[in-house]
Amino acid sequence: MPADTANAYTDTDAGGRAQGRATVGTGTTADELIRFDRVTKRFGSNTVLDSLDFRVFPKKHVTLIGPSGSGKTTILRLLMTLLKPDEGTITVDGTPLSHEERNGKLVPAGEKHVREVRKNMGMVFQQFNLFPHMSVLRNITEAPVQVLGMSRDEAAERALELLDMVGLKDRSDTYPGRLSGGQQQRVAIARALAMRPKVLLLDEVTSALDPELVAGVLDLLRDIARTTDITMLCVTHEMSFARDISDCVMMFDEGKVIEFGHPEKMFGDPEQERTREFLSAVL
Amino acid sequence: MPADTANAYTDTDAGGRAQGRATVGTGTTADELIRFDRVTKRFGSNTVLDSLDFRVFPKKHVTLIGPSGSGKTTILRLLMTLLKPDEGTITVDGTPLSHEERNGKLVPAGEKHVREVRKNMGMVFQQFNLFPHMSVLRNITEAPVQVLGMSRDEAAERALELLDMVGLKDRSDTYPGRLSGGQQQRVAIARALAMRPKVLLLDEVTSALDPELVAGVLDLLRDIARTTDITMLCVTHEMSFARDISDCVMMFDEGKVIEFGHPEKMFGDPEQERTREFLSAVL
Amino acid sequence: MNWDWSAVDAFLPRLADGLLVTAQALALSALLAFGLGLVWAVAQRSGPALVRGPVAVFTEFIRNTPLLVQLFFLYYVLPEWGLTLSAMVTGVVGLGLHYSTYTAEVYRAGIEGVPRGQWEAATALSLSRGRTWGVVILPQAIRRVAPALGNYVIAMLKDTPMLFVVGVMEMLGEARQFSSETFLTVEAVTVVGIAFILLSCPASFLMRTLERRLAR
Amino acid sequence: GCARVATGNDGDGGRLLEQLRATGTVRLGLAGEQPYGYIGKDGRMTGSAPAVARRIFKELGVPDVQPFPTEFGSLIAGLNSLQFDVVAAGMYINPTRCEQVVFADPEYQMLDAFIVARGNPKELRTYRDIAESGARMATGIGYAQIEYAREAGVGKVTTLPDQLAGLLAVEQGRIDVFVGTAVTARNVVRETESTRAEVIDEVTPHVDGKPVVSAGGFAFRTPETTLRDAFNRELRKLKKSGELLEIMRPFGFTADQMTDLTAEEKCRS
Amino acid sequence: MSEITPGLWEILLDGVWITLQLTFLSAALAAAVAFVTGLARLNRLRIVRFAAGVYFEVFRGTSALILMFWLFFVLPLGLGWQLEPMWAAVLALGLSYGAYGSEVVRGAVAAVPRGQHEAGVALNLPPGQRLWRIVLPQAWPEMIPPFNNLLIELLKGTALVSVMGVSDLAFGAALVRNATGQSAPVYTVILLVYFVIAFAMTRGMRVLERRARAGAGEGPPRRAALSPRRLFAPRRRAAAAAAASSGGERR
Ligand SMILES: Nc1ncnc2c1ncn2[C@@H]1O[C@H](COP(=O)(O)OP(=O)(O)OP(=O)(O)O)[C@@H](O)[C@H]1O
Ligand SMILES: Nc1ncnc2c1ncn2[C@@H]1O[C@H](COP(=O)(O)OP(=O)(O)OP(=O)(O)O)[C@@H](O)[C@H]1O
Ligand SMILES: [Mg+2]
Ligand SMILES: [Mg+2]
Repeated sequence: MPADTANAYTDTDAGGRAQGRATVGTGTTADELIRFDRVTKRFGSNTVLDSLDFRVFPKKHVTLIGPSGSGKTTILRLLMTLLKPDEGTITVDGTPLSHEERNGKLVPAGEKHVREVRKNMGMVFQQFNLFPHMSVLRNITEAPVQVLGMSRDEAAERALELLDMVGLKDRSDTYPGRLSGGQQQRVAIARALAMRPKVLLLDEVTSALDPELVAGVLDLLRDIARTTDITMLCVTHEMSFARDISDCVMMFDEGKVIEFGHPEKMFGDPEQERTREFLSAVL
Repeated sequence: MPADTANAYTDTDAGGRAQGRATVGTGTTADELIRFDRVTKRFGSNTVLDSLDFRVFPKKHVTLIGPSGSGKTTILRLLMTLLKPDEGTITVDGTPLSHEERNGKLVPAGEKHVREVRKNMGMVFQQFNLFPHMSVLRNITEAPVQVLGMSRDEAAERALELLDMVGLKDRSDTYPGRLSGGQQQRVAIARALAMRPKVLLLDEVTSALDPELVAGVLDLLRDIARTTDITMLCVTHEMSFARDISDCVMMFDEGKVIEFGHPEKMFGDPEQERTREFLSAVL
Repeated sequence: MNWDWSAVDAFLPRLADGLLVTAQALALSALLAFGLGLVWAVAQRSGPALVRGPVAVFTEFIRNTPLLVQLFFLYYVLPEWGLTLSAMVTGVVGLGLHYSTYTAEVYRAGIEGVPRGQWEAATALSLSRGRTWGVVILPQAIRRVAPALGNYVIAMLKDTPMLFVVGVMEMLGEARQFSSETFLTVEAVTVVGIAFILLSCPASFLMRTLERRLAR
Repeated sequence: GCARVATGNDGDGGRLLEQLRATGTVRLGLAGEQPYGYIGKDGRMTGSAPAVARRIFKELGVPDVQPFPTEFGSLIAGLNSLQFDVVAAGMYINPTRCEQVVFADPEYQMLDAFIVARGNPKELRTYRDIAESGARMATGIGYAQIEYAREAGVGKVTTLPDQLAGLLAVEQGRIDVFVGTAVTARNVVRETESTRAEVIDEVTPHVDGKPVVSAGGFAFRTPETTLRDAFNRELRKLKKSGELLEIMRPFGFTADQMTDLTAEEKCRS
Repeated sequence: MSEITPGLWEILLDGVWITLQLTFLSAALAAAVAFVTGLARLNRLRIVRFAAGVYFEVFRGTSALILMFWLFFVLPLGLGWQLEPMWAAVLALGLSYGAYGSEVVRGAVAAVPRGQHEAGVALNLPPGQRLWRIVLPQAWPEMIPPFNNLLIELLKGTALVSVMGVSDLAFGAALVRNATGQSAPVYTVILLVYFVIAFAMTRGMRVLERRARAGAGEGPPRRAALSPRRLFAPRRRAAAAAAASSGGERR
């Protein structure tokens, strides 16, 4: 199934062989929330992303899968401006990440521009990356106060709501070092949500956890996916979770999207041999 | 079967429940090569060996088995005088390890006495512990030259014989860092044999090796067991190897010998529930 | 600033004399520091308890008091107690002793870095204590700490100017003498300063390269 | 205050005297050398030069004197780098030094002396003796005696921080002779009650074959001639009235050592 | 010690005071230099890194005593203005120990896990805030033990100013020695005084470190046993290991 017919495939999803551009959701170009245009990223001589194209419309939940080293993390890090693309353009909510218009000319983005577009994104890391020297509450309130200019009280109030949501209201004065991995990850999710991002980037958020702690975190994310409007880009090896929450699964290999589609289709009857191989190995 | 009838059990082996003293081989007290008399060893409040009694006669091959932490390594380390017992006496070839007679009185052993009795023992470690800054040849010749007073030439000649035996004659000038784990362990065995010990202590000598390297080392040890007169005390999890070479298998648990006997009997039809459990877990 | 190149010309031969003295003092005191440091380290690791305590206190004391005052002490006080050392010997002993307390720590770190298994293997081979130290442990320990020791040699180089206070005519001493005779302080002190940078920068660069090499 | 701007050489004789009068304090550079300027057993500054300076600066309207003890060899550098205002260390006046600083007229004249081991085993009585016997000689850093020794052909001169170090070095056999000014050498041997060293008095140095009588005085930075001239005027008054000797006598000076030489003469010779 | 009269004791006491002032002031300057240079050496811009690197190499390469000589005798002659000796000494000590300190700052900051920087970016904190609120609070406890070693080196370094005629403790000793004609009492006394000051500073830094670690969300460090070798500088082992492995020279 050629990609240019993808939009017609289902109501919410595009799918199929990704020779052209992978598109998740429907709408006009103006509605696109995330857009990768011929993005290439190299580390030295290693081309990790090779002229990658894809789009995501708002409120969609996308899962990225693919073998180790295929560039999934790199995509999230590019979106979070932790990396810069070597070629191509990334656009979030209509604004290019790495360029800005000044006096009618496109110039490399300054710190201010980058911070402005970064406001759209929140990220949760595999290793939690909570700030060990701040209490749980402070971890969550610090950025809203410093970046969004909220008052401490307001930020704390909202943080407590979020902590309530992640089931850790009573641990707000604890330091992260005292929490289990699962609890830390839930705090990290709350911390990312406190900034009210449009897109939540999740990079293997359960793979550093002991098996018995994984379920709690995944349940929380399912809840968030169900009850909020937030767009999610999610790298995970938890296929049942991916099936539950995703509108679309994208399979990466060798720097390209080699296939994408609705999870039922992708997990049930993938078209590509490579996808089938990969799934049979991880399922 | 009470232990006091153990000597009659088979020609070469004692066996059975070890309420009394485990004895490997037959002979008079004067012939005993290794003798533990009510040996107790504690680490802090943790009693690792609890009034342990056993004897081994010359040329026997004994395998020690038991769950992790049961004190197997501790026994070898006590024999090698790397540790001192808290109570009881260990005697090797008629000489107590930790005491010596001076002017008709028993006094704590001095460095000289300890070094003298240590000459009876050779030890091979799990982690090889070759000297990384000496060539393979020098690793083997150092102790014979320094301790036995051999000439360098004589020691080298003998070392080359041993290296031939372990199949590494052509690597004598190499440094240990360049050898595979299996080769290193074979050198370590040659190094121990170069001191012509009466007893060879082997502590899980293959468990640090990649699986494909294990066989080479075990074959070498089988050869040594078959072709030399050396007494062996061997901690291993390689049950088929233990079955091949052992005259006796001793099962340890909670600081005691709970059962011992010929490998056929021990592996085929152990008497103790604990032994059966342990063996079913490892076999 | 009135810079006088002829003063530099006049000073250079004296600088060469001073450099020779600096080199001698450095070489001898480095040897002393390496040797004594080893003694402290070994004494603290395996000496009798009666030795360990005093050695610990002594090295802490030396390490925590100024080299300059120690030099004065050696030079002026020891003779009152009947031990007279020449200026050069005072300098070498002072510098060497002071830095031996640093090299002792380096050796200690190196010795502690030798895996326990090496001690055990040496024991299992019946090697004597002296042999175990000399043939098994120290060669491995010293290999790992060589760059750190090298760095201390550079630190010692930079402390050699202090020796002039007891009359050792090293480079700064020559500069002082020269400027008190000719009053050409600017040139002499500047030349010595540059000489030190020229000596120690490449040396520490070398050490860092060596370190990186060994770390690999 | 942290940084001060130098008065600089504005060619008009300097304004240091005005400044000193304004602050009321003058800082004296001392070398810690008896009897010229040193810290006494009671911990206070004393010595002939501070005593004279105190007297004269009072006349000049500067009531306070502050000691700045340093090494002899650092005195001129310290003066020129503005660490203190006057060298009050009985510094010998000679042509080389006159190029660096301006001297007041000498307040004393003096010959040199040797500190040698008791009994003078090497029989050292002149600079030439030192040169010929090859004896190990030491003196202070920057002392004029270095030049005198060179003139006499002494090859190697060790330098030590002060005369006490010199005395000890002689007693301990590190050197054979320590050379200093006559009063210095005499005082240090007497004060320490040394039993192992003695003083050879009244050694006459030679320059260009001619005997030299050394004379020492106060030194000022080159531009400060106004201050120097004012100082000289007061000094001359003290000399005339004989008060100078009275001030200096407690420190071991005698009438022989009073002088009418001028700085100009000593700068020329 | 009867030779040391009250007047002479006063000289020594004044000397102690000067030594303490010198140590404190130059430590403050050194700390400022260390942070500025250390952070500059991690700056995004190559030119900033290079400049800071050159500063570090040059001051690490010079001998502190020669630097002092230069600041005392050469700088004034060349520039025509003069620092008070005390301030020249503080400048010399602060600049050179600051260079050593920059290595400590650089190392500790570089050792803060990358993930912490990245979390800061992901939360959109501006660079200054990332440094100030995220990175430095975590790096700070790691800096204290090596800073303690440097502080002791600095204390010892202050004795050099006596050669320049600043009347610190070591200079006081020379005066007392000259006045009494005896060396043993006064040098023994001042060696002990230096030792006591060093000891007190080490203890103080230990308290500081414990506080810093508690503030950084860690538990208090294990209490060191009271053996003579631990009594003094319990964390020295780590420092020596660092010296053995990193570019650490003595200071
Ligand atoms: N900072 C970097 N420098 C050099 N190479 C890098 C860097 N980061 C990533 N890479 C390389 O880029 C490739 C893609 O990395 P990426 O982390 O995006 O893979 P991934 O799909 O997330 O894999 P995994 O499932 O193992 O996390 C890998 O080959 C990796 O080695
Ligand atoms: N140096 C030591 N200090 C404290 N406890 C020790 C020490 N060495 C061993 N032990 C303890 O003694 C017990 C017995 O240890 P040992 O090494 O003899 O067991 P093992 O039977 O060899 O076990 P494994 O099969 O795991 O090697 C263990 O509980 C161990 O924790
Ligand atoms: Mg990844
Ligand atoms: Mg074991």
